[in-house]
Amino acid sequence: MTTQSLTREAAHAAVADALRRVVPDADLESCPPDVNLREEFELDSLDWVEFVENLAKRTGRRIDEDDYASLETLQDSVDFLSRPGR
Amino acid sequence: MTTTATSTATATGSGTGTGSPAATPTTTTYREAMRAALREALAGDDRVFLVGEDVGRYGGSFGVSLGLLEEFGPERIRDAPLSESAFVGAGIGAALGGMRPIVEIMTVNFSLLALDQILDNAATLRHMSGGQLCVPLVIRMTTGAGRQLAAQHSHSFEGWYASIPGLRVVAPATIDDARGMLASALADPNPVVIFEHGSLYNSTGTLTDGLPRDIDTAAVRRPGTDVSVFAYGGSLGKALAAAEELAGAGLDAEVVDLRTLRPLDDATIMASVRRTHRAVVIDEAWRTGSLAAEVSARITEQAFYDLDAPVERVCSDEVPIPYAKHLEDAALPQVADVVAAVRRTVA
Amino acid sequence: MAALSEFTMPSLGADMDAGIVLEWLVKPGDAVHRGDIVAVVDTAKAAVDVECFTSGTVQEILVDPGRSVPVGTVLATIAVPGEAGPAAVPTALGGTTASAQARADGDGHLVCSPLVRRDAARLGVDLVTVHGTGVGGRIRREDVEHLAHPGQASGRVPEVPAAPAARRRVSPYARRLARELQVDLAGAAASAVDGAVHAAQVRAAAEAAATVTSAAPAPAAGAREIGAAQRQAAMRATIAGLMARSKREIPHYYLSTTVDMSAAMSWLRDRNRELTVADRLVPAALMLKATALAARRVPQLNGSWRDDRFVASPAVHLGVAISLRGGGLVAPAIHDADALSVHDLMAALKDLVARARTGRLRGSEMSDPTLTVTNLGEQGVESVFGVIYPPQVALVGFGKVLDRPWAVGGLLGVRPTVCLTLSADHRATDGFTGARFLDLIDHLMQRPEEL
Amino acid sequence: MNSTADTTTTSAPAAPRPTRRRRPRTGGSLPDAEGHRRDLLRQMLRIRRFEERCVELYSATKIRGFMHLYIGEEAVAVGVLASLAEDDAVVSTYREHGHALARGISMEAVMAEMFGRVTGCSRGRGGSMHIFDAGRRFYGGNAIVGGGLPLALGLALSDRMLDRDRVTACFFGDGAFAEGEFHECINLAALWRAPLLLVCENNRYAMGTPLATTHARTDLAARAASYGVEAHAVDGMDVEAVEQATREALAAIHADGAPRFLEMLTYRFRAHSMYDPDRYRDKAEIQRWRRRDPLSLLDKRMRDGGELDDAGLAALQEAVDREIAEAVDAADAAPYEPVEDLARYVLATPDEARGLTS
Repeated sequence: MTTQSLTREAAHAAVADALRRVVPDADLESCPPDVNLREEFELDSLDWVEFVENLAKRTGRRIDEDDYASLETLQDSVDFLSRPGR
Repeated sequence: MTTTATSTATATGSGTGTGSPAATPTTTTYREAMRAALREALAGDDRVFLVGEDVGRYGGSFGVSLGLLEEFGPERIRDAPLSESAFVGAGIGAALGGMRPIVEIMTVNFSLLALDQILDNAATLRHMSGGQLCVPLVIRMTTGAGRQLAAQHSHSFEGWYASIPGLRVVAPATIDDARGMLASALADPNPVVIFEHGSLYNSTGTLTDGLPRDIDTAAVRRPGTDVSVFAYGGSLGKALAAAEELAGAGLDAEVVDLRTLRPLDDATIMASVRRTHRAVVIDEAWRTGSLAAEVSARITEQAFYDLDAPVERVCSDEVPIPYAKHLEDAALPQVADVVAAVRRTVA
Repeated sequence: MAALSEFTMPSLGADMDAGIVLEWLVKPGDAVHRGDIVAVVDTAKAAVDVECFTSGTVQEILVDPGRSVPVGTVLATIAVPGEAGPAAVPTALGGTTASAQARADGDGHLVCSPLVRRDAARLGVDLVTVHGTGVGGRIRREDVEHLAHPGQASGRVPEVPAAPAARRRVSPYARRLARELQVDLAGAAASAVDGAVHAAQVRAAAEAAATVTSAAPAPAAGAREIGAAQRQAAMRATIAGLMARSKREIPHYYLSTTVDMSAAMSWLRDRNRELTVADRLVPAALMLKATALAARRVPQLNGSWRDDRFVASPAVHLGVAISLRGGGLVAPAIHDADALSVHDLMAALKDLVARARTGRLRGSEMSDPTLTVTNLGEQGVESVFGVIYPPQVALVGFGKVLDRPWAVGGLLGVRPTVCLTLSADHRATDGFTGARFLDLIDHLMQRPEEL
Repeated sequence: MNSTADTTTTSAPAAPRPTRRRRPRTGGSLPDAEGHRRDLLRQMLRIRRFEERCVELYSATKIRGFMHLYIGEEAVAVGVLASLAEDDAVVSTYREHGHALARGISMEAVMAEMFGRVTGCSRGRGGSMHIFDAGRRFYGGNAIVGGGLPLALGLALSDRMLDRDRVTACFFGDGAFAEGEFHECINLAALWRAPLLLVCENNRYAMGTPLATTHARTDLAARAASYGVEAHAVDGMDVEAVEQATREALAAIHADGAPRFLEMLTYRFRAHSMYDPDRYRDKAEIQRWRRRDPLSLLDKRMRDGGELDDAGLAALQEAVDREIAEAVDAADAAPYEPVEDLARYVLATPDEARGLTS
């Protein structure tokens, strides 16, 4: 099942929205692309699962636990979402 | 009247309590205020007579009826032999017969010998006879401790009497009440027990107007906002002293004089608790089964949601009251105990 | 025509309900006269000669000696010549015979007190239908109530409410004030003097909250920060009070162990593969379930210290330490955590955290955790020795799941592990119990599929 | 105890007294002997049959609580009450049915009271031991032994102080004679010259304890006299002897206002109360006293004088039985006091008090 890949802008917006649902006052504009999202926004495992859930719902992409490694930073997440998925 | 007493009351020299009420405020003692009340009652109604041990020739064991024998004669100021049950019962019978007797029991301690007459006859006859009989009688008793009289002469049984349906019980603590309550008690068609704390007789104070005072309500003697301190009779002075000391520490205590012990004036009590949200009750009786226990229970029942701390009770230690001064003082509720109790409630 | 008069067990005193015929002094066929002694009855206090009130001939003896019968029971019948003699017990008094039947078709005059009549009217009970269990068929209050509420215990014994879990002590006025000022009691600190919440503390919490609500409708960012700071201060004051009291009153002892998480983590991975994202499980769910089951089996750690003694809790309400955005901590309870499946526990956890962070926790969740778990591993800390929340007697801590060198069967390998710690109140338990508890959790974590 | 029934008079020297203002005595003079005897018999018969009926009603649980019977002592109640004036006062004990009926309180009022009904003379609140009738100045039964004595003293004292020419009669038993209250009251009555008639019904038993084991000196009249009160012992089984002694005592009281004491030597044929198995008396003693049954004594005296025959007696009994039957039916049909009135009369309201006559 291939999903049509996202443009980089759409991917970035999706990540921002998913993150803001978990951390309402998250300031993404000034967030460097290569910083660890979990540490930057103090996301514990429950927050992380909710973030992933939001991303999956927003993009329709299936994200497994093995994919978590490729969502560590903003940069990684956008790359992951804009690559054609399985 | 076989031996006609001089019907016109001649003002005797002692004290300023004349038959007619003093128009302007004067200073007098609790004893003289009570004597003036007795004189006014005797002069005003031929059915009134005083009976009790040493009320005539001796002038009253606490000097309250001094001079009344000379003024009203032996028929109406009647010395009784040491037969409490008989002369108290006779007072009840005479009330049934249309008199308005005032029976003086020397102290509450000896009243136990007449308790059957007071409980099973005076308090019960009206109800048990289906409303046919009426006992318009006044019984006066001295009460309380603090004068090193040891256990058998230092009891405080106001709470016992205040639990008997069919009686009214009052405790005059001020000069005005000592002067004004007797008239209301005599006017009441029911048996009224008046408790006079032994330590009050020598106290002096202002007699405002000498007019009758009601026997139905409690009175706020010192308004306040932080805590309600309830007291009666001999304990009122300690409550007021404690309030002064607390004022120095920035605590504003309201002092309420219960005045009537049966029926209790719940309205005034609860209104005070609703204002201050804290309550301390002082009672010289033993804590268990005391009047303070009844007041505390009623506050918990009627003003529970206004309580910011448990109701405190300051009572006598549960020991026979000892003779030695330092022991008696330790046993009885003191001003310091009241202050400590108040502090606990506002902690 | 001879009429039959009943000779009944007489009432021989104020407190006599029943009697035993010791001896009959007459037999059927004997002539008896009014006032004759016809029997001797034992009233549990004394043997009493009993007279009969009618003249006639003894017809039949109905009760043999030795049997205890209630007052009013018909003992014998006496044939009375001619019309019922004036002295015969008029049927109007039939009400006194015990047989309800006689009472029903007598003059319909029911024997019961006005108080019972009033109860019956109030409860809508028709007295005729009531069987009187009192003396002589008299209807007692219990009889009416029993009819009005069948099944309920006849005595009005109020159901004893289940023992409330450990409650924070709040004065009645403080509770009322909290309702009036819409203050969440959880946010109110306890008085440092007696550990209870008084009006003063509620007012402080109200002021803290009030400064927030009274802010301008479109609060400038700064204003909102100040409001938050205000609420923060009140929160901090509450935590400070609680922690200070805990350290002051509770003699803590601390234990720790390292738990091999490999079985648990691989089980989680397999399960999550089949689950949708929304239902996905996190290690915390397993940790909580293991702790809850262990608490059930080691009850000494599950309850509260009250009035100088340990009060075990019948239920396991697991408190979960949740850090709030921008500082502050609450530890609301998941009720009956031991009874929830791992999945339900996961859902409960997510819901609780979400509501904690939006301030919509229920009073009960706040007031009755029986054992609290803190999971600071989330923040990358290896191990945590926490401070117990009074009046609880223990706190379980889970650190970060970390790969560590691990010896298995003499060979060195790398295993995911977690540092499991216990802070416990030495007044309630000793190290021995604490160690057994941690060992049990470790054991449970090795079989995740059974959690 | 010397059980001779002669009257031993040991009177105290009466202190000289100023004459008292007295209104002429009305009533109290002996009606024609024959009609009067018939009335005495009728009164005693009413008490006897009323109480026999009470035994049945108590056994049938229509009457509850405590009930103390007067059977055997009827002559005392009838003899004394026949002598009292309407405005004299009566204070009784818990063994009071005879006094109440002889005083004129209706059978229905007394029966309804024992049935606990509102038409009872105390609205069902007193029962057998607490019968009251303010109109007839019947100040109740008192269940505390000796409890009525101080009351009676007070009533007499009020008459003395308000100079009303009337007497208070106080009934009590040999049991009460041993109470401290008796000593206190008889002393005060003498000291304060209260117009009080002390009627001691000495039925030889204080509940289950015979006289000789409760009193060091069993001559109660002699002991009463030691208080300076004129005292006589009287044959309590002879109603005319009782009436004679009572009239003399009342005349003396009206004359000098001082109290008098009468010891009525009498006997109760039934147990102390319904619950008493009566084990403490031997049957022979009861039989001996039954031979001097007050009803049969008067019955015999009237027949000897040709004043009574079987028909006359039967007519009396039939009328009394009808009066009793009507009283029982009325009481059994009477309503109860509404529970809502429970707290009424605990205290008197001022306007209730105004309506009361002293």
